[in-house]
Amino acid sequence: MSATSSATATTAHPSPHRAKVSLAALLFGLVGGPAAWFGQFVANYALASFACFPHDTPRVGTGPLWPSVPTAMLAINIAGMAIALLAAFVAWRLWSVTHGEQPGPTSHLLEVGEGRTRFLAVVGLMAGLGFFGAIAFNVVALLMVPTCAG
Amino acid sequence: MEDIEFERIPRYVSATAAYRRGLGVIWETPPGIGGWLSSVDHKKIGICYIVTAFAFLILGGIEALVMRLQLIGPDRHLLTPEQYDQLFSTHGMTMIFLYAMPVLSGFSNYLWPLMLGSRDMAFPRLNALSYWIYVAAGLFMYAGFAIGVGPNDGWFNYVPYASRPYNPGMNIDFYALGMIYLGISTTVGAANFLVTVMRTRAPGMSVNRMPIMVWGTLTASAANILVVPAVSLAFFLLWMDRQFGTHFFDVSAGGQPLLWQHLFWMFGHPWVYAVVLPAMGMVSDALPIFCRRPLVGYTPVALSTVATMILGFGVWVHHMFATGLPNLALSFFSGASIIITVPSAVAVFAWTATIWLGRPVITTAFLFFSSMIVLFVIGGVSGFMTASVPVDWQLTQTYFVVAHLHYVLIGINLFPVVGAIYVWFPKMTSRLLDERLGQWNFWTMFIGFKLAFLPMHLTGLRGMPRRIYTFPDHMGWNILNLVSTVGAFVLAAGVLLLLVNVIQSLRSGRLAGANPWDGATLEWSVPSPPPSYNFAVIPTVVSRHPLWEDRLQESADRSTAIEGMLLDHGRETLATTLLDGDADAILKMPGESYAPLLLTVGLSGFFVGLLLHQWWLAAFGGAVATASIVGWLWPERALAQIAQPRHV
Amino acid sequence: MSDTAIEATPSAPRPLAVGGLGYAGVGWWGMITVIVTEASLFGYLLFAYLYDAVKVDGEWLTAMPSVRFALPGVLLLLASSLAILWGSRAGAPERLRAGFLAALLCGAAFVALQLLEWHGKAFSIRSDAYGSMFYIITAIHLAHLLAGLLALALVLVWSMLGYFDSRRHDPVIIVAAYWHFVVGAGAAVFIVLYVTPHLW
Amino acid sequence: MNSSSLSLACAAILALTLPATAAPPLGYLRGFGPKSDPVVQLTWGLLALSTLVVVVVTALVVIGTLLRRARGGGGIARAPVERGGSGLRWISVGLGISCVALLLSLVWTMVVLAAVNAPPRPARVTIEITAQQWWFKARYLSPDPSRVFTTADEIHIPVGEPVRIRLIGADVIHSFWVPALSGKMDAIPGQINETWIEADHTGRYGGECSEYCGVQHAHMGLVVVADPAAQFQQWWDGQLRPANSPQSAQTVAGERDFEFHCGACHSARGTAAGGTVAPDLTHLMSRGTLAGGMLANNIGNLAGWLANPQSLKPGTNMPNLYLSGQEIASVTAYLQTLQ
Repeated sequence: MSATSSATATTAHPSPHRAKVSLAALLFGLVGGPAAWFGQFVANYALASFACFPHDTPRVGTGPLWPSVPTAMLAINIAGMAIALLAAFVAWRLWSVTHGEQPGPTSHLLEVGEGRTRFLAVVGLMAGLGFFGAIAFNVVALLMVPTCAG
Repeated sequence: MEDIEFERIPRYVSATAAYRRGLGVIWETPPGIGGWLSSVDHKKIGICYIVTAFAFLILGGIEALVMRLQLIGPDRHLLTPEQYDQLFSTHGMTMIFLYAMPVLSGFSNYLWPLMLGSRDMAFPRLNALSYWIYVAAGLFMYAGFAIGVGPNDGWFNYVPYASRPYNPGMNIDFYALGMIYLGISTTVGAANFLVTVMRTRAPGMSVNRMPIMVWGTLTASAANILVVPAVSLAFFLLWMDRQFGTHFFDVSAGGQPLLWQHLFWMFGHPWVYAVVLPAMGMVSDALPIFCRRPLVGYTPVALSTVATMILGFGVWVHHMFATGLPNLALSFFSGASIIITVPSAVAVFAWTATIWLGRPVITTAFLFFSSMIVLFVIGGVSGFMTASVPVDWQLTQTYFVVAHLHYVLIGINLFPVVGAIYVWFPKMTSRLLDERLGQWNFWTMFIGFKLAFLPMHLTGLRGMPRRIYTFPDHMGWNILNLVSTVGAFVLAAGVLLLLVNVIQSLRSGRLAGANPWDGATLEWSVPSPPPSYNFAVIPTVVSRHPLWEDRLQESADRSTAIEGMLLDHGRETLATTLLDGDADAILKMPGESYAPLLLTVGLSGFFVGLLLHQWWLAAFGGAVATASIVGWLWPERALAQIAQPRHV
Repeated sequence: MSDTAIEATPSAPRPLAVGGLGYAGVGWWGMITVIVTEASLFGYLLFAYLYDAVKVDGEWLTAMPSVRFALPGVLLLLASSLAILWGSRAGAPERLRAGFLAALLCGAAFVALQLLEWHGKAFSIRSDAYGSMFYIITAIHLAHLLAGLLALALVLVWSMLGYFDSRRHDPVIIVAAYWHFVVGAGAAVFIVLYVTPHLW
Repeated sequence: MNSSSLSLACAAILALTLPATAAPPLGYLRGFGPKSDPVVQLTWGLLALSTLVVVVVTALVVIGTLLRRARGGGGIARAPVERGGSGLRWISVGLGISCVALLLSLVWTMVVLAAVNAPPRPARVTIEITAQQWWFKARYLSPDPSRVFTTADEIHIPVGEPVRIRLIGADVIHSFWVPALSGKMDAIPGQINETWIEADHTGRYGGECSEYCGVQHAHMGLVVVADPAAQFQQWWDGQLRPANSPQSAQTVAGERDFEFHCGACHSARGTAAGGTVAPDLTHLMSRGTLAGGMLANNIGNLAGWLANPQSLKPGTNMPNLYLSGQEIASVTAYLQTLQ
């Protein structure tokens, strides 16, 4: 911090490109992945637990309450992955519009992180991809673990 | 006559001694007990929080030592089973609710306005309220223990054992009402942090320029306002079941014991992250100071902080792997609990890279922070093991979990907090802590901690269940328990050394100056201790490291705390916009007020009345509380809340 | 993108609202956090109800809930929300007071309906888990509604004292936000307690 | 001294403290059946992976600190500040490796979960276990009502055969845990949980309640005895017999005292003692322990337990009966006949 500079002097705005992107798109890029993950997670958890243990006795060896439960869970899962990917794609588009917001190589985005709009865009990109991975983790469970105990 | 001022173009000035004097008159808390009881200064409140939390830490530590004496060998009879049960429950309650979160709130309270370039928190009186309620709720929760009816069902208090038929004493009532009461403190504190970070950052501090600790406490606060209602509700329903014969958890009339576990852990697991994320933020902010370079990977670390919390909302059932839920349902939680390792790994690699790519200066604080990385990894991998459902069926409810949670809470809360004391004590008191004693302090704590808790992993793998008041010989646990007990006392000696260092340095420590560590963030730009108004002029921020800009040379602009908006028509600070920190409005800040204390007194009467079934007291307390709220919220001319001019 | 130019902030200082008018202040933002945390509370409450309802072995409902009082109640709440919207849009103090007073009366009528409904129920809070859940959910909502009524009354008093004008009226928008939330929570409670039983 | 040498020192201390020979009775790092074997392998696998991660990160922190530490005096304020390398490769490489390891762990976890989801073949024996403060009641189910019987705290199973366990929580939540055979399953009031166990070696396997359940949570043990099939059948048949009739004068008196003092809670089938809230004692002497696994079943402990259960197990539901010395002797003698 310099003692000589003046606050009224011209300082760069933290997000010169803010007019180029829509806040709604930025928000979707940020929360799309996490929301998709949480939605599919809670929905599938509720389905899996109720279908196999509806009241006070587990359905051991009799399969789920409704035979379509495994398919439904997989469909929810795939929908979640699609939303997360879409969010990542939107964030990537926003990033390509704003990555010139501050000078510097691409790695500056992650390290120096200047330029508020491109910062949020790149965070959205990472969040979308990361939560896509998190949803994909649940596919492993869906494909490998029997729906109810044998 | 005074006209209404709706708008003002703030004066831009260079801070001079005359302005500082004027601001001092405006902001200084009056001396004496009255000033202390009515103070709304975030710095005073922050220090009160930290001191109170440490008092609870010491209480909880003594409880732990007594338990370790009971467990020093097989078949000891130092404690009765009932005493042991109350001790372990009170120990957990103390450390998790009365130490771990409040101590972080204390640091955040103290540091946030200074880091964010503001003159106080967004709601100074709410800040005082959250502290007073914390103290009152802490005393409330301890009152039962003091008269021999402390909580006795562990900190997670499972029903039906917590229900009246199995637990007829007042033990659980103290805990239930105390937790609801404490929840108010946590909630208003969290709301205050949220609005503070959204509205009162320095101009130019866009979201990508906030210190990581701010991200940590922001995330924790967001989590708190979402999950604290779950536990308050659970305890309220339990109290209704116990006192009024309702059937929320009563299986004989359609209730469900597992409902308790769901509500508790929907709160409990996010809470666990809430008590470590701000501390991880402290490491992310302070470790780089000692590595003489900015943190590696700010963006991924900031995201990982938030992502940990989001994933943290989806892991609550991993505390319930053995409750009979279908395996497929469990496996989703297994996946989430395993993948939550990823954001933690981001932080670990970022810290390690910061060490490798920096030039670490080995101070006591650095030792605490760097050892924290190792403790974090150990706590992390043991958590990762419990995330695997079939493995957890064995590990859960054994000493392996005890080891895990102590690595997490001591490793990722206490160690960073002690490191943070070494870093920020000079800011708070103007004096440095002694480094030589500091080294002793660190190694004693580190060795004691390792001795106490590393063997517990093995104790658990050898099958020792947690929460047993004694154990028989020939189980293969004797020597491990002996070592743990010895380690616990060494760890306690380490904490004692910290206290000695604090007391000694308060009197005769070396003077620190404004920036003893050559730190990068705004709090180091003000004198130690900071003046009551924090900043004479509102600083302008153009980067993440305002005090390192000349050396990092990353842009042509420079931050400043020398010239800026003055804001001295009474207590004022600047409101800025959510994302970019553009100047938006001038906020009028309240002065000293007894309303928070009065509200706390009213609420205490209310809760004591409920506890004792003295309905008149509850009604009276509730009325006092309501009246304090109305008085508090009554529009004030000095706060620019009234439209009409005075002469009307 | 070729545009890497750095846009400068206009250096001309602009006037700032003193005391933070409306959404620029902190009060409204604080109310948002209150609403988020209270909405979570209702979320957990309704989760608890649905959890016990689906897990119970046997009949959950003591009797199919009648909408005789609840439907007019929820309609009154919606009407009160509209009254607040109508009243708080205006700078005119008379309209503000008329809107808030109308909302207050609707809210008070809701309280009366709620008490009537409780009075006529064949089961009590101690009958079984359904009874406990029914009474606690409606009671917690009623408590929030009473707090909202107190807030509406305060706004009316402050308005009559002439504290507000077309620019400075923070309590109006803050209390309005809270009231809309209470109405929304009431609608959610209505759907879970009175509508979902018909769906299974 | 640095933290890695310290960790090594700790590890050495641990190694020294562990007698290599004595296997801990409740340890679960060795499995004894198809339910536990895959879990044991997974546990070792994750333990090894975890240890490796800890060693690598510790080494990175310690070596980095030692290699890179600022040398020379002058204090921190004189040390230069510079950004240096971006360090992002640390995060990307580290995350890449972590994700592979995590995915493998997840897949392995799911494989094990699927493997232990159901017994390899249908279970022919089902035991209904009711957990209560602070003992386990075991009811052996059979389609033939005359073959159903109840015992406590010590359950026999046929070796090499899966056995289904139905768990009932009678009062508060408990957990059924026989570490060598299977992980935990809670017994929760209001719901029936099912699990299964199988032992592929004969022997006695220790178990313990592992959910905190009140003052005597520390003393709520059980034993699973895996017998060869024929011996198991013989044991079952034996358990169906009513209690032996007393022969000597002392045991006849003992039976009377037992019926009078103990019969409201305990039963001995074939006598007037028909209580069901406490363990069935029809074949008490076929069991190895007393008082929820707390005491070895011998005449001294039995007499001591009868004399003052509350001093041995404070808070236990068995009250002090204030029996006379003579009564204790006769009841003890009678109980000794319940083979």
